[in-house]
Amino acid sequence: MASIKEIGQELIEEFEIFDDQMDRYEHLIDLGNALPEMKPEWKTEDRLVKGCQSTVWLYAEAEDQKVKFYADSNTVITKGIIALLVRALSEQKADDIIAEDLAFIDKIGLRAMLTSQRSNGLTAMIQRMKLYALGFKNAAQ
Amino acid sequence: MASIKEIGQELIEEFEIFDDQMDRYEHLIDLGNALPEMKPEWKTEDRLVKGCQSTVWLYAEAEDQKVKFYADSNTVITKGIIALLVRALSEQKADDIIAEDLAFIDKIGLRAMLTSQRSNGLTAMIQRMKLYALGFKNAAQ
Amino acid sequence: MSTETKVTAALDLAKIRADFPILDQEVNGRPLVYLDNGASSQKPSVVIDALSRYYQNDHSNVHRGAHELSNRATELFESARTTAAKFINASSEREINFIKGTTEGINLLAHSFGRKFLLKGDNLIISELEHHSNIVPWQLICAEREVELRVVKVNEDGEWDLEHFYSLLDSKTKLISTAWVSNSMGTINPVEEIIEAAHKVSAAVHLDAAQAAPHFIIDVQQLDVDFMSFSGHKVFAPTGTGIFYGKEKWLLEMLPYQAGGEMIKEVDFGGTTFNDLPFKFEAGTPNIGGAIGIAEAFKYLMNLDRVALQEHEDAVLELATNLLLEIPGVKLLGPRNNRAGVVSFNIEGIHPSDLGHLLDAQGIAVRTGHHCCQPLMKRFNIPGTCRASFSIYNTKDEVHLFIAALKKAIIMLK
Amino acid sequence: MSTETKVTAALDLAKIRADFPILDQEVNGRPLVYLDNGASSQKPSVVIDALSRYYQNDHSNVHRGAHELSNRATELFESARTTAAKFINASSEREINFIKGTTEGINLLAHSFGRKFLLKGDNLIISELEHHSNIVPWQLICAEREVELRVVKVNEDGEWDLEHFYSLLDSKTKLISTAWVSNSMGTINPVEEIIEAAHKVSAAVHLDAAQAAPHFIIDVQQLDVDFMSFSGHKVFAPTGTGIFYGKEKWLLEMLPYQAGGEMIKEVDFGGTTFNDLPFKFEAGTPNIGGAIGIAEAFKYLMNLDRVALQEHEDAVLELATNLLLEIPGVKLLGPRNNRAGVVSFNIEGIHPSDLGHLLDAQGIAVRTGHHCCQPLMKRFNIPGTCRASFSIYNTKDEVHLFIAALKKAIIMLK
Ligand SMILES: Cc1ncc(COP(=O)(O)O)c(C=O)c1O
Ligand SMILES: Cc1ncc(COP(=O)(O)O)c(C=O)c1O
Repeated sequence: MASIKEIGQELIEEFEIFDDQMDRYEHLIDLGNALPEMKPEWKTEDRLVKGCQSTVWLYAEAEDQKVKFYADSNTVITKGIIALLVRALSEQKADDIIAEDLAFIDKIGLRAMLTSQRSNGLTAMIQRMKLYALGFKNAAQ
Repeated sequence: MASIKEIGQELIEEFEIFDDQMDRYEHLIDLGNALPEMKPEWKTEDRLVKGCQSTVWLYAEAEDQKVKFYADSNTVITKGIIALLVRALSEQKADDIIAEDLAFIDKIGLRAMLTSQRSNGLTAMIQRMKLYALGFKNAAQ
Repeated sequence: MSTETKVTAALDLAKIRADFPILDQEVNGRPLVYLDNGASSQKPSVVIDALSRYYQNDHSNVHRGAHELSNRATELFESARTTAAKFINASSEREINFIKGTTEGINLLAHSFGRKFLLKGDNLIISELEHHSNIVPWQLICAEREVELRVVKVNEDGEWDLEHFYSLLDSKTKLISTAWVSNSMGTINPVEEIIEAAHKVSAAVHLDAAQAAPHFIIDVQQLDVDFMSFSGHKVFAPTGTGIFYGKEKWLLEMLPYQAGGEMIKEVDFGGTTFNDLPFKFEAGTPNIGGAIGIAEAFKYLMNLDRVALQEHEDAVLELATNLLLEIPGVKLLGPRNNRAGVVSFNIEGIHPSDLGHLLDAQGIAVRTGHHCCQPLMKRFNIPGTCRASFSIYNTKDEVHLFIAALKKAIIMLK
Repeated sequence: MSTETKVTAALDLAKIRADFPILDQEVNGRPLVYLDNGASSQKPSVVIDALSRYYQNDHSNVHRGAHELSNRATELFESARTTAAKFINASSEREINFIKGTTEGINLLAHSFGRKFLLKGDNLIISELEHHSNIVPWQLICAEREVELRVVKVNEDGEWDLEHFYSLLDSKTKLISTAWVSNSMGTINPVEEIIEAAHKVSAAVHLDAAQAAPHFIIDVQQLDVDFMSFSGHKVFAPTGTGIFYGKEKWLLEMLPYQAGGEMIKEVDFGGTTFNDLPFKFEAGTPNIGGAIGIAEAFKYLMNLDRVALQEHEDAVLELATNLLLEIPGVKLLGPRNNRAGVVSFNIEGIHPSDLGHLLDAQGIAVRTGHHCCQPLMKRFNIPGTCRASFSIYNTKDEVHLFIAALKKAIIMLK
């Protein structure tokens, strides 16, 4: 399994191919569509990350010392963003998730979308994912 | 007796001689000093025109169908200004005083001082002088 | 708006666009199409330059100063007030107060009118379509004064339900506060009728003109409106500016709002007396630069052919509406006609926020969300809309770009 | 202020002066000497240009927007908040609120703290030397909440009578609000001592830093002050701007002030919930341009050698004071030492307003009058003073010009 940083670099390169912002979005949407389905019964109130307009459900399970994330959103673009995060962080070790600064996100060239999410979504999603990791880590100790 | 307009023109010319603002002020102060003394007993509350910082007393008497003004101020500059007004309006006919637009004031080249007075003094003084004139006119009818 | 045949006057749109330097840029590799004017308009060079000129040459604190710069600043500031009075045809400068925006105007009114005139058992009327800024201040003052807040329903088309309004209006109604134009739908409210009805029961009317001022020629005397607020930043002026208008008879009676320098005549620890109009409602050093900027924006507008401008804006809006309605699954919020500046819509099965992102990717700036009108969104049971809002500088070409981009976005999202 | 030996650092005063375009002009045929900085300071080109640049390139409404311009504006606005936090060393951006000026900050505090924490029987302390803006809001809220307003006397030198202060302070004292630096005299109040004493009885302290912010390096954490307000226009920033600081623990508890867009989380006719810090106290579209401008002013200052700057300012003030004291009949208001930025005086037998006019005639801008401190003027039984107030760009040469002009004025007026 590649490290978070490696996946981040992969993502940067994937998005770099595109000259046009619309193509980047297209790719982001594809990532979202490829997200494994989240079972409806997992979409409970306590797994909800509330942004300004979009809603994200985020759930995690511990598997072989690794954290496996499941996510969904009511909007296509946000689903793409959470898919980015899941791709980088899912099936990684809790410690690595906690320590990760996710610097690659800023280099993906979706600046407008990401900035507007920053205050009301992205940060909350990342925080939630780190909290899951922390929870598993503490439970394991 | 010269008309108000003529006196106004005279004043403009008098002040035009000076290149320097300080000399204009000097002349203004001289005008103030030349103002006939206002008897202390005339300085009553109801004859007070209150500006922002300076205080003006203004009194008028009717003499031979003309209005004669007496004035004083607690500040030297404002005394000069009221002296300007007295010189132009005193011993004029009530009707002429009421009708006068005092356009000459703006041409005297004491812009800074006069603008700062406009809202809190000059306008009130002129109004008071016109009110005196109106009072005498009505009394005479 | 006019029912006569429209003669399209020769508006020099290219010149108008050139007056707004920000418009000439690319966003995401495409020419910027700015359709978020309902949120904030752009500024012409004359306004930007007036700010620079003021700070480079004439700045000082106003009033009470006895030096040249202070006199210049005071003259500029007070002549800005005169310009503002002219812009809305107020009968006197004393009826004009500089505020930081519509929100402050409404808070001022809620406080200064509310704490003077609202008594237990009275009622106050707003409507379902109001912006939060025209809701929450009233909720708070009504709670404080034990006054009933009555809310006029809007019909399916997002228009005032006038029958409901008349059923709410009574002799205990003290004030009606409503948007002239709805910011989320563009609906033009029947303000003349509202004002007339209000005055019959001696109620006062406040118009939230935030969305009206950028589009209409305003005449407060003809409207006979009691109060009006609007933001400068939506009428081509700098941020942090706005106009609060009140009839002198009301302003004289109302309590002061903020307290401090400028609005005071005499202060003593035994008691304080307040200054005359217009200073009574302007505590502290005013936003002098801002007032100069807003006056410059008013002058800019007044120098244009405003009738032609309005016809142009209406034509652009009409085109956008027509082209939108051709798109399958589109649902307009608000009435088909009788709107100003705004078209608000949803596409079936697509979240408005997704549309916003993909329009931005193509250089088109619109706003998506609840537009600070959550009660209205609840009324229509939607999370929000996608809102395109137009200004004097938008063109029919831009409408076509917007529609083409929208279609592309829809394909990607379906 | 410092008691160590002063090493005059190499300040490039000519460069600093060149940064302020307004200074390079003649008034009444003489070079402008601007000594009215206590009323409002001038703006460096970087600030003026930041405004233009913003409106020419990046303007849009902030927050909630999903398009490029809105994101840029939001980034600029929120990073302005970060800069402001740095300028006063606040522990978090959430403690920073943009306001339109000191007066608004004090009104906000009076409302939001007052209506939450002031209870009948409590008391609140201010002093005789306050600016009207730090008197009247307290008079109003104290009347409303049935709270006693206690006023610390100043001694003959215009300094807090600390004995009197301690006699007023008790366990029922909820808040002390005072100027850090007096605007009419320049007195630097013993704010560290006041804060320490206040905290011993669990009272909070608000500093009116309007006159302090242009001169001092501010560290709210080291001061341990609870609240602070100051105006942008006095710290080289545009008009209509300012900073209100509050410790987070207080801000979380306080009531909101103005209501409307931005400060709201959810609105329903059943009830409304308010937004988190820092938005809770920022209703309506903020003064985005203004915030960018004030941040630019802070950056300008932080890029200078501020210790050297303060020494320079102190030296200029000291020179002016010394030369003034040589003039027969001069009477200083305030202490001989321990002042910042301001020297306030009268000349026996001459009305200050006359001095102001004759100084202006010679290009020297000072302010005369009561400086919005009528209670203090009553305390000293004077109608007002002539106040020269200095800033970073004033020079010793200007002091000499001022003194020479003053002497000429006195001759003419005697
Ligand atoms: C000490 C002090 N407090 C308050 C104020 C009021 O500031 P503003 O008028 O900018 O609100 C001033 C400004 O004159 C001041 O000097
Ligand atoms: C109808 C309406 N009312 C009030 C406001 C609030 O204006 P501001 O945020 O400028 O105070 C707006 C702006 O969004 C508006 O559109």
